[in-house]
Amino acid sequence: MITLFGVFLLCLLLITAIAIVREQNLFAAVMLTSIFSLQMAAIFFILDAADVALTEAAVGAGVATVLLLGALALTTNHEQEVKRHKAMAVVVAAFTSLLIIFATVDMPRLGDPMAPAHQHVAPWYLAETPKQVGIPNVVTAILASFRGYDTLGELFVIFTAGVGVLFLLTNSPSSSPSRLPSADAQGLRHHLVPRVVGRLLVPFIVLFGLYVQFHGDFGPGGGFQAGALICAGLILYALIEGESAALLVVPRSLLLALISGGALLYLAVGLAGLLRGGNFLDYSVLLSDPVAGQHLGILLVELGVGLTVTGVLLTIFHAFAAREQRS
Amino acid sequence: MEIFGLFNYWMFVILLMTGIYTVMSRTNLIKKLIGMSIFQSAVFLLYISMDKVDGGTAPILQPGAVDVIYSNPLPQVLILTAIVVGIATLSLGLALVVRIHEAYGTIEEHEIREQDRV
Amino acid sequence: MYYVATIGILVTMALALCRALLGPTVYDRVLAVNMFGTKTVLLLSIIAFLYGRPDFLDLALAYALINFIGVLAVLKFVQDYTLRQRSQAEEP
Amino acid sequence: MNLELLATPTSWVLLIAGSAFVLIGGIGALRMPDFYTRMHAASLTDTLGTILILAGVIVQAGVSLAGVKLLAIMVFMLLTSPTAAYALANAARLDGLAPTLSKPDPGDS
Repeated sequence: MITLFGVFLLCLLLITAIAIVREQNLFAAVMLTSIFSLQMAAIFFILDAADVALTEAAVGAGVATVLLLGALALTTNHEQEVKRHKAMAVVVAAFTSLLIIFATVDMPRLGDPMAPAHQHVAPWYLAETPKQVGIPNVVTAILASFRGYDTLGELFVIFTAGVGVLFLLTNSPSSSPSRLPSADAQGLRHHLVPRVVGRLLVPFIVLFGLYVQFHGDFGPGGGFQAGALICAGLILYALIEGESAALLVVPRSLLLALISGGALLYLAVGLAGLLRGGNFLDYSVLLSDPVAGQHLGILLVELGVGLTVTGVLLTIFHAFAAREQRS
Repeated sequence: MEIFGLFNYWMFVILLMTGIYTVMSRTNLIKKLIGMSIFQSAVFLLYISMDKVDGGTAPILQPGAVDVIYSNPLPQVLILTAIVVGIATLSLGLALVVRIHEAYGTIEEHEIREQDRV
Repeated sequence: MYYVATIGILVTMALALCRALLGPTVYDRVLAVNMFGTKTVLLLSIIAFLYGRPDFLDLALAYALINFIGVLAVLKFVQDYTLRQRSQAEEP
Repeated sequence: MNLELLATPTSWVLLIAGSAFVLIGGIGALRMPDFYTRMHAASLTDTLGTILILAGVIVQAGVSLAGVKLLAIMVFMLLTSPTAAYALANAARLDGLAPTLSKPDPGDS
């Protein structure tokens, strides 16, 4: 029965994707994108990936829509109708999809326990996590401990993307200074209902983000989800109280410290392992008890991830919003 | 449910090609970026489809439970990080588009080409 | 019994998607997004129970907390847009 | 004992009533003639449907961590969903989207 629900949601997903492509109004396309993200999260959850669904929820619901709308505000929200290579694109896409569909016939069926993907390292991770790491959430254990190098790399990709956005959007303004009324910078302050509810909810969102951050060893969660959630809470504050008020709460210097501090914390935990005679990112040597060492290492590493993700996403948001007021 | 055994993969293929089609046939740069994120989501779907085990549950160990089948945690780790990296790189792309708009006054690819030719 | 509720929610999702596709204004689409978000929260809470893993309610909680940020962003976007239009109309 | 016997049918009734309201809201959002009436249909039934469905699941969960989480979800939904409706109606009004008023009766000259 649940398989059928999944099939139904996948059909809705495909319809949404095609609608996004056909939509000429970019604002409407962005709205459809956020429906797409909701459907993706539900499908991930049905396919047993609670952690991934939580990440998609945290990123897709708040941050992605806000960033896309910010970019639309700086450019244009209508797409020109251009007839260009359309027929050829259809032919290429159709031909390639037939080719890949032909290839999928050899794939193991959905949920097949004998599929090669489930034979190799996955049983080892599931069996060794309780013994070596001692936390229930295997996803967090692999993310932070077994495949810590991977996550370090991903974190630096995020770091680099944040630095890139800063380089691109915070140069000195080429155009004349603000020709907008100053009321624009005040956000939604004169809308009473969002203001009251928003002010009430911001602490809860940040609190929930902290819960997701530190409960990530036991339930779905971890640094990536928590970073996106906390960032969503702070974006909410910036929306209702205005850009400048939000920058008073979390100033730019603190944001830069968060971005680099998180990445450096991750590196420092790795180097601490080296100094104590283990390998890089080997947490077992951090304390005398290897399992306790793993606990400490995962906690610190996830904290580093959370700090950097919060910092980068929030910096990107501020970069777009500040550009908007200037242009 | 046997007939739906490959359905997820077919949907993955069609979504992937929808993304590619958008990138090829549209000239609007933001639309192209949205197409790329559809493409990316299709890849996420492929990986997450591969982690499912029949009768399994999410790989968060339940204390005291025996004979529980857990789904494969490894694809989830890969995709979890990829989603956040995806939004970071998407915003880098959007920042580039914003700068292009400031320099050329348009985000349509053919108009940018024409301005470059002159 | 959970199945009946799930089917009801899924059908409503399809109806909301129809509204999103039909438009006609962009606000109808935003309305559809909002409806879809509420239905997703309900769906996730019910499926958490169907799976017998109620500890996964965190997901529904996350959506319940942050799903309306998108709509507030829309309000801000429209407000800035109209302000800009107005100031451009006054300039010449 | 008695309470437990009562719990299952109660939660059934709540869940079915909730999904009925949700469904009615969906149909209303599809069939109503203009944006504001559609929003009216969607946002009102959203609130009631959410209360009923989540209450049905809470009855099943009983007094536990899951029950408390569900209660929190319900409270937050009751706060955010009308706020979203407010913001949406405001945005549409700011943009100058006018509600369709009742058409003059053709028999009435």
